[in-house]
Amino acid sequence: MSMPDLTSAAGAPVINMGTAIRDGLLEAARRDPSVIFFGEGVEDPGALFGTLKDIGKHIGHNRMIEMPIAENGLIGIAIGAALAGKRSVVTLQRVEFALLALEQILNNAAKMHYVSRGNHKVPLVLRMIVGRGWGQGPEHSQSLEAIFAHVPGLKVIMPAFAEDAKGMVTAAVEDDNPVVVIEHRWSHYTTSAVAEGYVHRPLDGPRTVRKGDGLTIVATSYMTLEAVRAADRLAEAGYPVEVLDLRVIRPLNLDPIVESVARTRRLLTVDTGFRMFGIGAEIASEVTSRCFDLLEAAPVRMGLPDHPTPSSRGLVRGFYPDAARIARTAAEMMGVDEAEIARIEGKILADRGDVPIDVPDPFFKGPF
Amino acid sequence: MSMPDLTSAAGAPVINMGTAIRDGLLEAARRDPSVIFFGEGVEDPGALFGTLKDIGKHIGHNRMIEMPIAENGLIGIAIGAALAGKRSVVTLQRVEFALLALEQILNNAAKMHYVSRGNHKVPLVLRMIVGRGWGQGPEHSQSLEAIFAHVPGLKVIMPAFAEDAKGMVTAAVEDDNPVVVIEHRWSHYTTSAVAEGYVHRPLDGPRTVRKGDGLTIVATSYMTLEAVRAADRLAEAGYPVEVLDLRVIRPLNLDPIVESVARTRRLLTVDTGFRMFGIGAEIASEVTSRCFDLLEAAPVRMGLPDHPTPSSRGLVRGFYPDAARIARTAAEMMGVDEAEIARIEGKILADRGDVPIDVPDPFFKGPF
Amino acid sequence: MTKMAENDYRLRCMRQMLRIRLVEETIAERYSEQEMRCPVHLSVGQEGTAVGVCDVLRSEDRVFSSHRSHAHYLAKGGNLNAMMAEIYGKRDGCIGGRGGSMHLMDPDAGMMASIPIVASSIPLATGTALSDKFDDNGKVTVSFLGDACLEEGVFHESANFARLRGLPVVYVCENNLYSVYTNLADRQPERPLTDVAKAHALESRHVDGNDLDAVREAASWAVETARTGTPTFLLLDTYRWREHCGPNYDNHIGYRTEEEFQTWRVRDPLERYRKQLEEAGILSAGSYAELERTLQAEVDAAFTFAINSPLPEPNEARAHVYA
Amino acid sequence: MTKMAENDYRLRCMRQMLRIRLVEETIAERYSEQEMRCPVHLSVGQEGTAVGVCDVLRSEDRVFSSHRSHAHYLAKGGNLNAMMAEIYGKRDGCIGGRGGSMHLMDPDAGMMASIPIVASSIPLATGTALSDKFDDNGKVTVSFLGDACLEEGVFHESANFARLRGLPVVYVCENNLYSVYTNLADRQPERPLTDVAKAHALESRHVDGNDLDAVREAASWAVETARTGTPTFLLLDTYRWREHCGPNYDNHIGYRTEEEFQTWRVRDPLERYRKQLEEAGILSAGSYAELERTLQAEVDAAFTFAINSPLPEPNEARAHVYA
Ligand SMILES: Cc1ncc(C[n+]2csc(CCOP(=O)(O)OP(=O)(O)O)c2C)c(N)n1
Ligand SMILES: Cc1ncc(C[n+]2csc(CCOP(=O)(O)OP(=O)(O)O)c2C)c(N)n1
Ligand SMILES: [Mg+2]
Ligand SMILES: [Mg+2]
Repeated sequence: MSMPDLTSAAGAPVINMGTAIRDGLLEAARRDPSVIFFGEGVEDPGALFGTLKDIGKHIGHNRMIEMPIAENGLIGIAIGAALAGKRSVVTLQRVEFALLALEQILNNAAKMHYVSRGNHKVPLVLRMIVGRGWGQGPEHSQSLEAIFAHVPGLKVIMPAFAEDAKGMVTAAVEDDNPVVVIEHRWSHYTTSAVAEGYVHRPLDGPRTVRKGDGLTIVATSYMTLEAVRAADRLAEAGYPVEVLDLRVIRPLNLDPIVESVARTRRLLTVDTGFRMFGIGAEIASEVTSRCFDLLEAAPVRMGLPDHPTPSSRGLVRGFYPDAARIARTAAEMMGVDEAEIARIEGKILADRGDVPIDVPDPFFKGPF
Repeated sequence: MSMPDLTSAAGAPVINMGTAIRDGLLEAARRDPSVIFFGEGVEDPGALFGTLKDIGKHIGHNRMIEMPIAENGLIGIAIGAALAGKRSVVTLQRVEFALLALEQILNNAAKMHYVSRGNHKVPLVLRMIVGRGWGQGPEHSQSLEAIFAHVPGLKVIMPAFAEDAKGMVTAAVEDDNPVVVIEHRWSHYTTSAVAEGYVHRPLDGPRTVRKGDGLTIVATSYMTLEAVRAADRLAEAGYPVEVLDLRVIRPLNLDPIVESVARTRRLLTVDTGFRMFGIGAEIASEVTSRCFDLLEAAPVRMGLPDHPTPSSRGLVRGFYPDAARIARTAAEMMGVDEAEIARIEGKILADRGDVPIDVPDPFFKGPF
Repeated sequence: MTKMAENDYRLRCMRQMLRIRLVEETIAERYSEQEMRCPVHLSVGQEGTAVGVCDVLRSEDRVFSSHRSHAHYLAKGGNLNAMMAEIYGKRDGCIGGRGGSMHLMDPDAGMMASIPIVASSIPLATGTALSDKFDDNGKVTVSFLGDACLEEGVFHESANFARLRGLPVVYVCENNLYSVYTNLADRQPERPLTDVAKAHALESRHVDGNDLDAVREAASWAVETARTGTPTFLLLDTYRWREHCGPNYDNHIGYRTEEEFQTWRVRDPLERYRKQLEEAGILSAGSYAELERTLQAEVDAAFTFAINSPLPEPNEARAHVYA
Repeated sequence: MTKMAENDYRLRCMRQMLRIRLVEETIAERYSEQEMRCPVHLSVGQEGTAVGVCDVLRSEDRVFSSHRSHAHYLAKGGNLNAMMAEIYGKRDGCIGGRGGSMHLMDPDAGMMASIPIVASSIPLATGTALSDKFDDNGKVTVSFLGDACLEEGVFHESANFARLRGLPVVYVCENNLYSVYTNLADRQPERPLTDVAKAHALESRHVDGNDLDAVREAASWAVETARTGTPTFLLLDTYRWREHCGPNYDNHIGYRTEEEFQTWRVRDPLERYRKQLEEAGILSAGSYAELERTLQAEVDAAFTFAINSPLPEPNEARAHVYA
């Protein structure tokens, strides 16, 4: 699958999203000496899945702050440093570790600018990674953007593509607000041509990654890739759909979605998080309120079912929405007949081949 | 305002919701010696806004466990005690204090039964109180049910009326699952006739508290009272609307709401929490998907605006949805003309009189 | 230090304690007018700790406080008019009425923030110290914390990191024996509270928090040690006279005894220090009375300022959600 | 204790260490087959702590563990077949494949739970101890924790409460010097780790965790002291031989040295104990080899059991969300 409308960097080196994020962080840190990095193993051989690799070598090891295993305290400390003028960038290996620090994040980080009537600023980047596959299980796989998105004062972003991710983390570092960056581990592997040097992508809202009039799919993070795969097979079969990569969950910019739905008259959302009380609900209900008379059918939301993530590959069959299911759902919404749907679905399943369910499909590596 | 369809206890003593909760907890603890209580100041002169008053005298002070100020640890300890067969009841003065313990709550409490394939049970009640008024400000007023509602394995309830609250906390204590009870401080003051002795109200879903065909209002907690006030004035003016008290946020039982909306064809939700990514979004979007062809208009959601709660009474004007705004919104949805709306609104404002904005309206004391 | 300079700090500290006392007694007196419509946590009886510590700080040093922030705010040089207007919920409040008594701040005076979630400001203080160490700007941050904060894990997480990195931060524990209505003995096992500091290799001093000179001397050590990159811990024994939250005395409601209060009453840091200065011939009864009059006039003016300040408009509430 | 009984525990512990070693070495050997599809954290080199502590526990006593749970699970008497099936993600796993290696539990054997969030099981262990104290049932709970757990606030919160209430809980800190790739010295200031226990008035013992007898004796003190309502803390020095997560050696990747590993390699708790028992004449080379054969056969059978167990069906995943 190709994604020409996404890359501003044809000819640029093809790298994966993890590396692109690392390059973006490095670039931002080079330009601004107040940027400092926190992480558990911030300069260890793993370097947070490689996303902080060698940054200390370039900007000075003193700016790489090894975190003791104390997420609440250290995130509070990162906030304090931000109050005093640093740009703190904290990386957590898993979203779940942030649960220990929600008091600091939801009260101090989110509200300090507001409470201080603008006196204080909290330029904080809080990166956290969603685990998936290889038996991660219930406490290493949650994608809890709905929690962060609920709280005014935070920004919440979820990049899906390499170059965009590079530009978005740069924008996050430069932002004077606390920005929660939720990165899906499987997105780290996706590749694209990524412009070298400084790249800035404003945290301004969704981006259209596939055009089509049959239906609007709003997807987040890794699910954007599954949606694109579904869209390509649907288009091939004569049912082009629009895919919007949501990118920024908060502040939520619905305008491009409303514009698209006004044309397609149908909305499908696909999240990486739990479906119930998830972010799709906000999008679906707000789009409904803005496009009620234009909608042909109720918006449909896809997300994780209402139970924790089990570890065994036997148990996760069907747990995650995938391209096949997205295509089927979209096709059903468009009134495509069952035989045709089965054909499209079959093609997608054949594309996937016998890649085991608990590892990323090489197909998704791109380049996009 | 009266609420005959709610009370099963005509003639019973009229008490307030805080006392009713206390009575329900005491009753449950008397019947089951494994019930133990945790709280900061669990037996102090305040006794958690009186909601634990004298319980220790009746069941033994040893069952009243004073919590050091260490919410994460102590809630984890309460979960551990539950694993070993206790029914732990934890009370926090404010919802915000639970933010320190979300790792324990969202991982250990919510998932232990699931992860253990049913081997372990976590009979835990986690009461937390929403502050409002008298300048509580940004960190003593949040109503974060959307966070808890997002996580499978938890139950989340929000009682609004005294007798119902008594029965619901009893059911919560008897439940083998972790139940988060979010109590609005202003609801503590509302009164009704409450049956003495053992009262059990199943945690099964919403209850209709006003009947009407013009529109369905789904309200939670204290907002149910504001909605009822609005409904009564609307009914008086010839526009009867239905009001459902949601009661149980998770597991969410939408059937009675869908049934009502199928008749009224219009839905308005009113929450105590932030509107964005709030629980109203789940209700609105799911009802839309189940009643799309029946709806006359898009559902409307009311909730808190997208900023933290300021302290000053000057700044909170208009911050909280109230009966006047609910009535106006409902009337607009029903196509009532502006003059009529202004008349209804005027009556409600006159009812309120000059009660300051930052204290509960005595009107809401009931009895209901 | 010359005799002259010493006299200087003594009078300055006495004046500061008296000023804080008068502010808070006036709040207590007028609270029932129901115009200060937010929870207030008074420090009456505890002024020695705030004043003794803040007096050794430079103006650019930083302080973080908690729900009980009036004394810290004033001792660090926070603007009195802005404080009173904040408590009255007015537009001229230090943060325009957004936070009330529990969120007082005056960053220009180094009073960085007050955070009403117990112990929540401790990592923030540790974080500004980290930043200041990066900037090598010589600033020290003081983190005021109550005895209950030692129970919160985040204190330990912060202290461990501060010591590990050698941060210029002083943790000042004001042990007033209570968290709301609960005695220390019902919340923590018996052992010297300074053992908690030792767990994180923090050096500490433990002194009578109602003895201004003792506090100031210990603080001087703590702050100057911290300034060289060795964080320190001060344990200061003191006592809150009035109820946890609100203007009243509450010795009759059962959680503590009148006797206990009286023991501490006679150890009033202000009265003790006044006597001490009188005995040392530094202060006369007349000059004290004169000082009291002057300060009370200032306090009354601040109340008037606050009362005359307008309520903020609701539309102001929407500003500053994002920077 | 009679000579006989002592012999008894020695052979029992030797056997248990060997069994755990063989299980984990077999996991390491077969992990590359990619059929155990979940993260595994091996305890190879650390068996002395699990075995020495669990050997003094009664069957009804309770244990909580972390991500590195295999040794604790087996030492506490957890079912081996169910463990291997769990790691293989199979239906006969101890929790039917829901958790994998990081969530092992066997409540019937007192192995209450393993929790992969660092330090998250510590309050749970403190909570079962609270319940058991209520029930006055004589049970003790052991909370196994890594050195990194001392950095997490929740350890402190739990320890404070345990001492305050006199709970029958033993905190066993297995100090293997690392959290993932980060050395203790980069995470905590220098001071005796037992000072952390002292902060909460916990009595402690500090012994060589690779010396089975020393561990067992200290554990015996700790457990029996806890049984009488005085919680205790054990600090056990040990070392993880293989990588933090996964089957390989990793001394070449830069975070630790081959030399450091070799120092600890020669202090292998298993080999040391085997020699000791041989020297004491309790064990012969022949009987050891025989034991090894028997245990390996048991281990191989467990792998076969796991491999033959079916994968769970996806619809099973929907059960047990609510009780
Ligand atoms: C995390 C949290 N838990 C509980 C509270 C409720 N609370 C407010 S003040 C206070 C007492 C704290 O005691 P201490 O730290 O000793 O300060 P003091 O009030 O004695 O000055 C408590 C428990 C809170 N604000 N935050
Ligand atoms: C709260 C939290 N933070 C970080 C992690 C990532 N993590 C997994 S294991 C581990 C190392 C913990 O070290 P220690 O407690 O010493 O145990 P060891 O691995 O050495 O046995 C870390 C940091 C986690 N699981 N949970
Ligand atoms: Mg105190
Ligand atoms: Mg370790």
